[in-house]
Amino acid sequence: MTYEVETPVFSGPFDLLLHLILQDEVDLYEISLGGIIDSYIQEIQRMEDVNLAVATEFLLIAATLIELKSRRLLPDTSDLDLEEELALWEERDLLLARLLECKTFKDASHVLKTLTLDAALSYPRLSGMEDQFIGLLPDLLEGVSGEDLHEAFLRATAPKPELDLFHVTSVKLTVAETVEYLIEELPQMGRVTLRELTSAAVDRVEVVVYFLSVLELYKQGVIDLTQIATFGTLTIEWLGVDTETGLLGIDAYEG
Amino acid sequence: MDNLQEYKKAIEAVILVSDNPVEPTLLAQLLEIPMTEVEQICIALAEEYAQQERGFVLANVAGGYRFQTDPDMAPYVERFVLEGQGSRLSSAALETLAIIAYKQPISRMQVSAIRGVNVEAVIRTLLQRGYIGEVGKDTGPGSASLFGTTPLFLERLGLSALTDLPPLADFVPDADVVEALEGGLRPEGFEDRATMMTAESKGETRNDDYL
Amino acid sequence: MDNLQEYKKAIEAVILVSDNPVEPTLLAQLLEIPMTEVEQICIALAEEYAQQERGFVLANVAGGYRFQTDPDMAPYVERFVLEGQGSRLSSAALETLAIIAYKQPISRMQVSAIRGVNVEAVIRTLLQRGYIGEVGKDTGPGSASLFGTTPLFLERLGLSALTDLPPLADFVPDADVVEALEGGLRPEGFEDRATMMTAESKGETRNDDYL
Repeated sequence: MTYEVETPVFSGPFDLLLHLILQDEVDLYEISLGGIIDSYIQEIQRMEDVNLAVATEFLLIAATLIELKSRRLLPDTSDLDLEEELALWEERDLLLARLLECKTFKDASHVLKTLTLDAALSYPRLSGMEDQFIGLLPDLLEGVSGEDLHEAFLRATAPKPELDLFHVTSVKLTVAETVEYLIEELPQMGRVTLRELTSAAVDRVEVVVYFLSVLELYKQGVIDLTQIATFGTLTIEWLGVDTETGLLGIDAYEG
Repeated sequence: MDNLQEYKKAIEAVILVSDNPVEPTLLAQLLEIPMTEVEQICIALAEEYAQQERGFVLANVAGGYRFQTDPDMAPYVERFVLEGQGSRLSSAALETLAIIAYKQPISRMQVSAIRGVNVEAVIRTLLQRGYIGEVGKDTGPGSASLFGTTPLFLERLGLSALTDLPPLADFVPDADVVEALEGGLRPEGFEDRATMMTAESKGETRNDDYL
Repeated sequence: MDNLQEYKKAIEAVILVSDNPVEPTLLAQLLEIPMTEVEQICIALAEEYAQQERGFVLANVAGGYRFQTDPDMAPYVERFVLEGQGSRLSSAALETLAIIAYKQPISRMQVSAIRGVNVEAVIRTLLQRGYIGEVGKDTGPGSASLFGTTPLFLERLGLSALTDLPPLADFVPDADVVEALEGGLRPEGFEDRATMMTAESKGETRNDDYL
């Protein structure tokens, strides 16, 4: 069995298609459109909880690919309606153009990343002015509204996007599944730490899925969370489910 | 680069980013050199700046070192403060104020945990301006100060009560829950990620962002 | 003390106390000297620090000057601050950011069209982090929001202005990538014919480029 050590994460249909085509770049003339379609469809199938808009884009491209391939099955291409033929080529060129554009920005983003990483090695002085000058400042809140404050709060508490979870990933584990699993397992475990729960996790996405599930259960009031020291061990304790109402509305997290 | 030059550079860099005067013991620890050497280097640096007629000095205040402006330059700094962008609340300060406004009473540590950075200097500014005040002591060990907003804050924002602030969505865990969760999320090999999982990032915004 | 020395000192002092990059226009206004002179002085100062191997540098970011630590000192500084300023951006966020940076002002829809996915969540995150902002409204029906990058974006990238970004033309895929994509998307019934027709020239290309 082949095990993918590093599962590529595709952030869109072009991303995936680019990968499928370019991974075989060296075998340029060996590329089989059929192979690409197979991998493409496989990839779509692996995405269980993709949202509709994303899935549509993927399927649209898959359809174009299949149409390209279907030409091969026709016994004699010379019989083809010329207009249909041109339409297909047009479609193909459009897809090609979009792939090229996508690739351009993808490469540009690598440079942005490098710039960001380099810049992050320098820390600015932020401690501001000496006390005697602070007193001179005019009203600092001039022009600041409640809305500004609200926005600032959201900004300060915004999830840091490194988790990579807001786009299509190939997470095998979903929050809903993990919640179900935990509801079954936790009553037997009694008190357990998050660390113990995730000891078998293979990647950080999995740990995050567990974390989200624990949070979900906490939100539902079926577990209690305790921690003695700041940054100490987080202990999860099963409180029990009200069997009459059960769990309501576990949010569908889409991986 | 020889060692002495490296130490000089490191000391300058650390003092530059620190919110508070940096104690020589701390620098000695960081560089793994004796404290007397740290002090010699700092004295040498201060002399260099003076000799080169820099606009800043390396001052020894409250038992530590920090950069501050040359007193002769005060007129320029004052003009900058009065006329320049100094009069704007920085986004860092605004975020800190927002956290205090929505989460009060809250300790310095808790604000730090949410912002992921040291908030010492910002809190000092906000205190000095009278936008926030100490409203109590934490019951836990160390009995840290707890901060809250003041009537002046409401006045400046044109609000009659805190409840007039735009409401947050329903589920935002309290700072301590958030902190607990964050801390719990540090399995081995995960440490470096822990900061980005800051607690409140699990709050109401999550549902949207993980779609 | 001559004037130039006084200006140098004043510029150092003002930049030291500011918690945002200080625009040269503001410095020019404070010192009542032309902006070009301000810029000459800043360049000279930056060179002095580099020559003297200081632990700090005078950087030109987001259209202004600020003191920041020498990147080589990062190992020391990192032990000092709670969190690096940049929790990293995901590749999806970076790609979206790249599109916005180069194509601004641009609507959500236009970004979506390029990436082939719904970018709602990514855009919201970038907005929340302050890397992009709404810079206008589309004149078309629906008057969609148009987005552009912010000074904070430049700050995080260590750039002084958008014009410092490498030109997009640098990233246009090479001929071999274009060829690979083209080949990958050839209707297979046609591929045979095409291959037959150009067999010779292809053979050559392969030897050159893909060995």
